[in-house]
Amino acid sequence: MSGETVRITLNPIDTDAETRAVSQAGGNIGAVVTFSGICRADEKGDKISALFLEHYPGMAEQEIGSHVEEAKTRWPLLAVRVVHRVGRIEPGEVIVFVATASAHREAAFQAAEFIMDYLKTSAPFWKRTEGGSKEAWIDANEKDDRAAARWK
Amino acid sequence: MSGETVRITLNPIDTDAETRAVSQAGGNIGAVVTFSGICRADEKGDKISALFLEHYPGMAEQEIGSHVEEAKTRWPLLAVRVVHRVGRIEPGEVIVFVATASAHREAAFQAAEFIMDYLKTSAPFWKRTEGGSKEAWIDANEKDDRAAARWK
Amino acid sequence: MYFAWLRERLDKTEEEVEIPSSVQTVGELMDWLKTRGEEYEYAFDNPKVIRAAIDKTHVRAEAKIAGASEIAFFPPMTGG
Amino acid sequence: MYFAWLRERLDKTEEEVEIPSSVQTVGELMDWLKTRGEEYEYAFDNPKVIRAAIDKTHVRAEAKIAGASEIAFFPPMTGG
Repeated sequence: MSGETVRITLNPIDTDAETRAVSQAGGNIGAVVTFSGICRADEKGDKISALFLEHYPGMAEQEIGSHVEEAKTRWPLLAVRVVHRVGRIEPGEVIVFVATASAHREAAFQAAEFIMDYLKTSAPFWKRTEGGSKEAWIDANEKDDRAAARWK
Repeated sequence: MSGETVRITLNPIDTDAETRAVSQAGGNIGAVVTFSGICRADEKGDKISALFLEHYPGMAEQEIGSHVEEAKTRWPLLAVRVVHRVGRIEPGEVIVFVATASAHREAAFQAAEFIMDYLKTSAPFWKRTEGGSKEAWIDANEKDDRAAARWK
Repeated sequence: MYFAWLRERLDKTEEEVEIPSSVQTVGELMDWLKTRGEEYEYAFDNPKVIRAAIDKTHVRAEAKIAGASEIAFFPPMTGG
Repeated sequence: MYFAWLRERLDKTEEEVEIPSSVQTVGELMDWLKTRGEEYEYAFDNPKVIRAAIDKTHVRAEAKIAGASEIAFFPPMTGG
């Protein structure tokens, strides 16, 4: 497993190993929060067989990296990890994983939510359902935009 | 590993296994949030060799259980798990673990924070540092009380 | 039942006591316990910080103790 | 560069184009691209929903394109 903070991968995410890397990052860690976004079998009422995730290589890593830096200026974080999967993803598999570590729980919870709200709205990734029509791209969601706006 | 939602244990917590149990609980899970509260080597500036956690047997399980039920009425949760360790705990070891699963991330994040704020202030557990004087019980913390009050 | 530093100050986990009929609430019970010796006086020194439970449910100082089979006293909780 | 349904509607991932000097902003570039054929008209049908980046940084429609080496168009992001 890689020691990088931000990673985009075609392979399944090993959330146990990623969580361990953050928990054992050293310092005076008292709180670790993890978030796993999982591919649902159901997208707005339709059964799906898989999702397909596309990203803008280079821009995605850079954008997530600068957002992680922003989180570090807002909260006293001791470790952060973001792993985003791309390509074909089946129901039950992890699409995105975020882990944050801090001395206290408030910072760890808030930073994890801040990073997730950003990933949902501003990181250059696009999802479509497999099997449906070519144009089965999933629409952006107003609720996600509102969630992201609360950090402004 | 046990299938119980709420557990109090003298043994180290296997957070990987607990996370797996929640992630694979079935239903249309799209978000899993975990929180691990870790014993710090440093308690308000003093180095400690271990913490000792005491609880009120029977009351602790019952109180946490009814708080988990309260969380389930507030958010559409698909799985919840709370494991609290008691006895002697060394720096780096997990004291408390909470995992929540829901279709969407807001519910999973909020329910995990709600349960943690409660555990910090209202569940019958008491911590003291080992090695210090008999009276080295850790004081309740105003910040935790304020965090818990926001859900009222 | 006593927990944490209350238990240590009293040097006991639990005890059975005959409570005078004039003692009707949890607060009155704390006042009465304080009259039972030095260690009780020390333990219940600052009753405002002490929490109580009757039959494993949190209660306030005004709560009636009639019918209780188990009353617990403890400091503010510091779990997690 | 084009992503997601923009890429599919245009049936291309990227292209090099000579941009007329009258086209100075990202918004003007979208208008000009629309004149290049049916598939562009379809792809840029609703320019309000289309996001843009210059050299891998998000920009608005008013952003100047002078000096850009890579301009990307894509639908609203739906990561995570």
